[in-house]
Amino acid sequence: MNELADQVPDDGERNSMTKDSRTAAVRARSVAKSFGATKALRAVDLDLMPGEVHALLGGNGAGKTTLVKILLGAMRPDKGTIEVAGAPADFRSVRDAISAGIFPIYQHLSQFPDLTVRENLAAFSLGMAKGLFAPRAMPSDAVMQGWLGDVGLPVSLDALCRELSTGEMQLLEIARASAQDARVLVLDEPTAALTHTESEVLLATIDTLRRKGTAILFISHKLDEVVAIADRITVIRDGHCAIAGAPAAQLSAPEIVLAMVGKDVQPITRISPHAGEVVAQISGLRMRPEAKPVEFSVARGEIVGLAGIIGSGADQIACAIAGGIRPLSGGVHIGGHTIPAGQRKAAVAAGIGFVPTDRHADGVFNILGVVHNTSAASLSSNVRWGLVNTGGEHMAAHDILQRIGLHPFRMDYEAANFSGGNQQKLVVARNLLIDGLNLLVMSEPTRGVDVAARRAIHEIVLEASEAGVAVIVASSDIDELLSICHRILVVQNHEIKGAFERGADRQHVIGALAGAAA
Amino acid sequence: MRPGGALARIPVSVVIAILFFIICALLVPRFASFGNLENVARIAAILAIVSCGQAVVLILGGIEFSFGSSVALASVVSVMLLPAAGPALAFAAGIATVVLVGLVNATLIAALGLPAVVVTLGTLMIGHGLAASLAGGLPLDAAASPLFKWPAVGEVFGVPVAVVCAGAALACLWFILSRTELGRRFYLVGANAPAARLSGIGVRATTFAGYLIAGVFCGIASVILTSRVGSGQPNLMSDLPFQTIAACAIGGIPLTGGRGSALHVLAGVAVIAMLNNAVVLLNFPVAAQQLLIAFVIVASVLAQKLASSSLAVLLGLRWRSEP
Amino acid sequence: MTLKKALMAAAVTLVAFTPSGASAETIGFSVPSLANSFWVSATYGVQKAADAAGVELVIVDAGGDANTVQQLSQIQDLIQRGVEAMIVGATNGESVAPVVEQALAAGIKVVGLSSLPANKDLSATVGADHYDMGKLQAECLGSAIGGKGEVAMMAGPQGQFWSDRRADGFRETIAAEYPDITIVAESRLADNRNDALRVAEDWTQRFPDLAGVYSATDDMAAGVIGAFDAAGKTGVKFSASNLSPTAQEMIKSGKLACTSIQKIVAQGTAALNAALAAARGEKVETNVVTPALLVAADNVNSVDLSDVVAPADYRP
Amino acid sequence: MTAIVSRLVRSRASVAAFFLLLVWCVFGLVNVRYFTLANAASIALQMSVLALLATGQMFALTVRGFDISVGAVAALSSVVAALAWNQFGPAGLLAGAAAGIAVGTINGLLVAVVGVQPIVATLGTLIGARGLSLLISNSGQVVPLQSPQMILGLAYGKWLGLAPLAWLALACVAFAALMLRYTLLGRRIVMFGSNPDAARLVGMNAMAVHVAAYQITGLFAGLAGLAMVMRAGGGLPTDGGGMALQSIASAVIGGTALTGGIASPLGSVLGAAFIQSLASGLNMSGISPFTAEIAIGAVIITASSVSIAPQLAGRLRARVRRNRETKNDT
Repeated sequence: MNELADQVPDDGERNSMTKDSRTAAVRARSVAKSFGATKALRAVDLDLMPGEVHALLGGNGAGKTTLVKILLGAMRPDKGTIEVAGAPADFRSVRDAISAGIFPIYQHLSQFPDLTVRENLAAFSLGMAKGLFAPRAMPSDAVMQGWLGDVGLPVSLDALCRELSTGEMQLLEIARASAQDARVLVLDEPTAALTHTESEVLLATIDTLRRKGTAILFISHKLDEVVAIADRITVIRDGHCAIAGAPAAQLSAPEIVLAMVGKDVQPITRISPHAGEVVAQISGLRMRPEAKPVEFSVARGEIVGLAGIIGSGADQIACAIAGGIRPLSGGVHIGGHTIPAGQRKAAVAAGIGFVPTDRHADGVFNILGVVHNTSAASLSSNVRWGLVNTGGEHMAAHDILQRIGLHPFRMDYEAANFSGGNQQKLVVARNLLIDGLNLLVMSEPTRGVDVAARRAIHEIVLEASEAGVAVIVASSDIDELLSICHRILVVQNHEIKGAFERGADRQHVIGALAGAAA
Repeated sequence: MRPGGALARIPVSVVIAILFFIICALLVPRFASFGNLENVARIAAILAIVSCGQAVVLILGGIEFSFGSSVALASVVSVMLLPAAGPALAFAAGIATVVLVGLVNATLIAALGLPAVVVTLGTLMIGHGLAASLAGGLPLDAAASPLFKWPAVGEVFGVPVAVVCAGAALACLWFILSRTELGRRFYLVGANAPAARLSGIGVRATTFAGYLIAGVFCGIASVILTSRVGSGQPNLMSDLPFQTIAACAIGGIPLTGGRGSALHVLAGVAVIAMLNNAVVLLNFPVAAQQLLIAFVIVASVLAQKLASSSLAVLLGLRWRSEP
Repeated sequence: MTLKKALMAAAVTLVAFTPSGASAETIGFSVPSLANSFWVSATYGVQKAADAAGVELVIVDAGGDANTVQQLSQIQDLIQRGVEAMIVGATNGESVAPVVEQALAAGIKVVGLSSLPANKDLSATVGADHYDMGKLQAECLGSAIGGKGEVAMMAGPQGQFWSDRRADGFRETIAAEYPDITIVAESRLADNRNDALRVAEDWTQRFPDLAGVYSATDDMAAGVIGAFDAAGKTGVKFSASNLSPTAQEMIKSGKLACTSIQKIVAQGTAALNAALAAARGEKVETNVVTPALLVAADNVNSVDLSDVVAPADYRP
Repeated sequence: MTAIVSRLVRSRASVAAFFLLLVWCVFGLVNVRYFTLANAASIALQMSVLALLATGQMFALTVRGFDISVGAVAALSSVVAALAWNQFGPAGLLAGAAAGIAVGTINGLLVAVVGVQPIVATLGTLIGARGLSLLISNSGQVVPLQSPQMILGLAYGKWLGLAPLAWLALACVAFAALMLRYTLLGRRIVMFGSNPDAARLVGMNAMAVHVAAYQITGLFAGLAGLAMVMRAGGGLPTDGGGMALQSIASAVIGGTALTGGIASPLGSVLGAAFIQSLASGLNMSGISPFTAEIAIGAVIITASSVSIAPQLAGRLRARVRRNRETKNDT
């Protein structure tokens, strides 16, 4: 998504900000917070200056979300102080933070699906108002219609929220938060669910708010987005500030990655060529009536990338190939026969693994143990006459998890005890154990995963491909696809719009994708 | 599979049950006598067998209300067929009736995907309506032949039949849940049904099997109950669903699915049976009995909540990833 | 299937097995619970008389002695149905009085049967000498346990005329004629076999040396006897009232010492005839009391059951 | 006119309205005296208890729980009201409502604060309430009201065609509907039911709202208890059995979603009217009340499949769309 960089005007005024010419809207001093044995935050300082975008970066599990929850009053720090406009503030609840003018835009959509757009827009006033009657607390329809206009969301106030698309819901939330005259706006992964045009609207909104003097805290995984918009950057690693509010202009991308990861993580550059013969043939696959059918084949050991931003349909195509959802037409021909559409059970029997997009909803068995999670897809291979061979199952899980580098390596822990990255390793390991695996389909395999885990997952994919497993990776992360794929198919509107062999020029692929997205 | 060493593997409810036993043995006169304990076991047996059925459904993330009338329906059917078919066939018909109710629930919930609360509430009412219509309101008397009476009063090596059946039911539940593939699938579907589906597990088939097995457990219990009451009763143990849910909850089985074992069921049923017996021996008036039962149900579920969180934190087992 | 066709089909099926509108005279009959052998026999008596008189009978069953609110609704439905007269067996005499008042105000004649509504201007009250039935049980049970020892009372629902009077009859006769017998427990909650079984199981534990048990009805006695059998307590004597098929079998097998009975079927027939007469404005005998008599092993085969209890296979 | 019809059809209460109409047509054909205003008035009075319980149950369902103690709480409230009436006169009725709120508060604290499962918490209060009723009515005796004429007048009098008690019950339900729509607490209860996490993030005291929902359920159980006192002229300690399940049935048939966030007061009343109309129809045709139970059981299942269907489809569409966007897990 680097093309964003050259869109935002590089006006000089942003870089000349001196460090503390004005009092910070919100200042956090040596904030610490730990959970039992884990020290989530050791000593973090953060200054949010009015009229400035302050980016907060950090790997998964670095303490980013804990800091945000403390700023929003959802959590109390063990040590350290929070000051709002110079005065010390002790937030007992989200209510205190909001009355102090700190408003959140959550990436986990905090919408009310069963209520109308009007009620969702008025949620803050309904939540915060004192007194008895609702109508007086709610802004007028005309005002709220104006809010929708500001973010270019052409929906009626009476529409039910659940009938909106994910991107529309995100814009609704942005409209709602930016309409409050907030002192501080906290954006947590806001662009994740947005199409290219919707992201543009967000960045424009942020710009207007910045001019109005709002302090903006922008949290994201996407380096290019951050570099494009941030005035100041803070990077958190292992609970303390690797970079503490340095002006964005003075930082280069590698420096930031180094701060986030602590060691120099080189992307994978060379992969071994794949054997020739075709393993799986995808034919006539259509997800939308108007889309042209998807046709491509995958050879033994070949890694094919489906490049597409959110909403392009890349992940839906991957899910349909793996039998997770039923396509309108077409299917996968593998091992001599065609898998019935939308039959995940048949797909697993034919040796098709699937790592879903949404780890929480469709991937991890939170309250079950590590072994149960890992053996879930390969139960039949551990079962004789209906009885589970728990010994064999434990050993198989132990080996694969050791190879995959589960950290901490505790076989008796429940899945909920692990970080996001390690939970994703559990899901990948489960698919590697599938009996006679010959096609592994993955959708956004390293989203929301720390850089180290991301590298480990890429290595596992390469190892599988070298062992002869064909792999299909649907992802919106171009660098990921460029580094591990033999071939990249660009997806737009549920159709394949172009193909690139390995080694293609990065800007060229992004151009095709951007072209696809325009 | 709870985190931490062996200590955390024993369910908290077993500790509660043992403590409860000790308290009763000390405070309640004649509680610890063999005769009384046998009586407690006899009463607890039926609740244990049906609770095994309820546990399977709870682990699946569902719930089963229809026990409240399927047992009564089975007793009416058995007694009506008794003169013509004789005890063995009559009891078989009783079991078949309950399994049929389980089949209806399984189809509506698994195949059509309707919410379990509404479906089992509906079959509870339909079942009671059928039982009362068939019996015409009045309990049907059964010609008490020795074979008909055997399940209630008979003994195997000195142990009441009901208690033997309860032991067999608990063992069978333990075996299904910990050894068989079907049992493993109950846990997976209960913990995260969409993830189970994407792992190639037939969620609908698993749910269907779960409600069917619950029906079989309940059917066996209905035989003992019919024999014990010696008649076809349209209102037989109508509070059975709540008793079994309370037993599983006290036993530590969360109603959200994914966890639970035969040990939990045993502990929960033991607490309720001892409680019902103790209040009688203490000669409490009915009002006080109900107040105490209410208090213990809520207190033990409370203890579960506090214990599981503090115990785990206390022992530093919970290595909590950054929330 | 369009909505209209569905409606017609449903209507046809319903008409098939329900009497048509209120052409002939209609008499309503509200009972507390058809899970009680007394009310089954009473219904048999009322139905027999209604068929004889060619009158339509609408029976509503509250489904349990505790379901007072349900009975109030049912009596109001009978008022709406426009019955000429109605027979009422009250779940609770005081609670049904207001709705019976409404029926009387609507010009409907009301006859109280056995469990009487607490209204003053009922057309007639039909019942048995329940006090006497209690007395007979006391005399039989008293002598059966040799005049001394502990006795427990399964006394039936509280607030119903028949059970209160019968319990008084038993209690007062024991106090007067058997001073050495002490009543250790009186349960007023159980009104059917299963509840009685559960309460009696408690008694087998709480009162190890209980000598005798009074049961207000034969249903309860069956539950009590079942509990004491299961607990292996032999030597305890049981007395009851009413003579349903179960009671006859228990008397013959010697489990039940004796039972004081009332001519239930006769009461049902008398109640219907009184209601019909009142509806037609004829003279009505305002207070019908059928005598109580004692049945034990010796005379169980000789007593004429035709107007005492319904035949075994009768289902209301 | 079509706007109203389409709004009704689209609204949650359409299923209950359909079955109510069906019952009235079927029994109207069978029994000439069923389809009369007088009978409608009689049914309106008889359903007042169930309508109050169903409206209360709706609040618990809206916050993703349910309350099986409402039957026993109504019985308890009727006894408390009767005792207080005999002691302090008409003001005593308030004590009945207070008893309902008290048990509702216990339920709320157990579910919202401690986190006990709704069915287990309300099972505890169900058994506790039954025990308490027996205790204060010295083991199950009906508590008659002294000089009950005035109060009985409410149940059996006539005012604009309906009994005053029926008007009172409808007024309470209307209050609930207005409260849900126009007060902050009402809106917050629906918001909490729709998305509990989001509710916390917009600044409301989510726990207090969760407790308040169960308190209102308790209040309406108390009001139902008062209705019982007015009809029976006394406190009924052992009545109310089975009413809890019927109240859940009425609310579900009325379109209130089990998964929370959707409350339909009109639907709950129509659901209660359906169940009462069915029972009365069967009573008047002399069919045994047990067939009513079979019919109600069958209708709950069909109603849930009908009223759940659009919601399920909506949720499915939203879920599929949500799958395509990113989900950060920390």
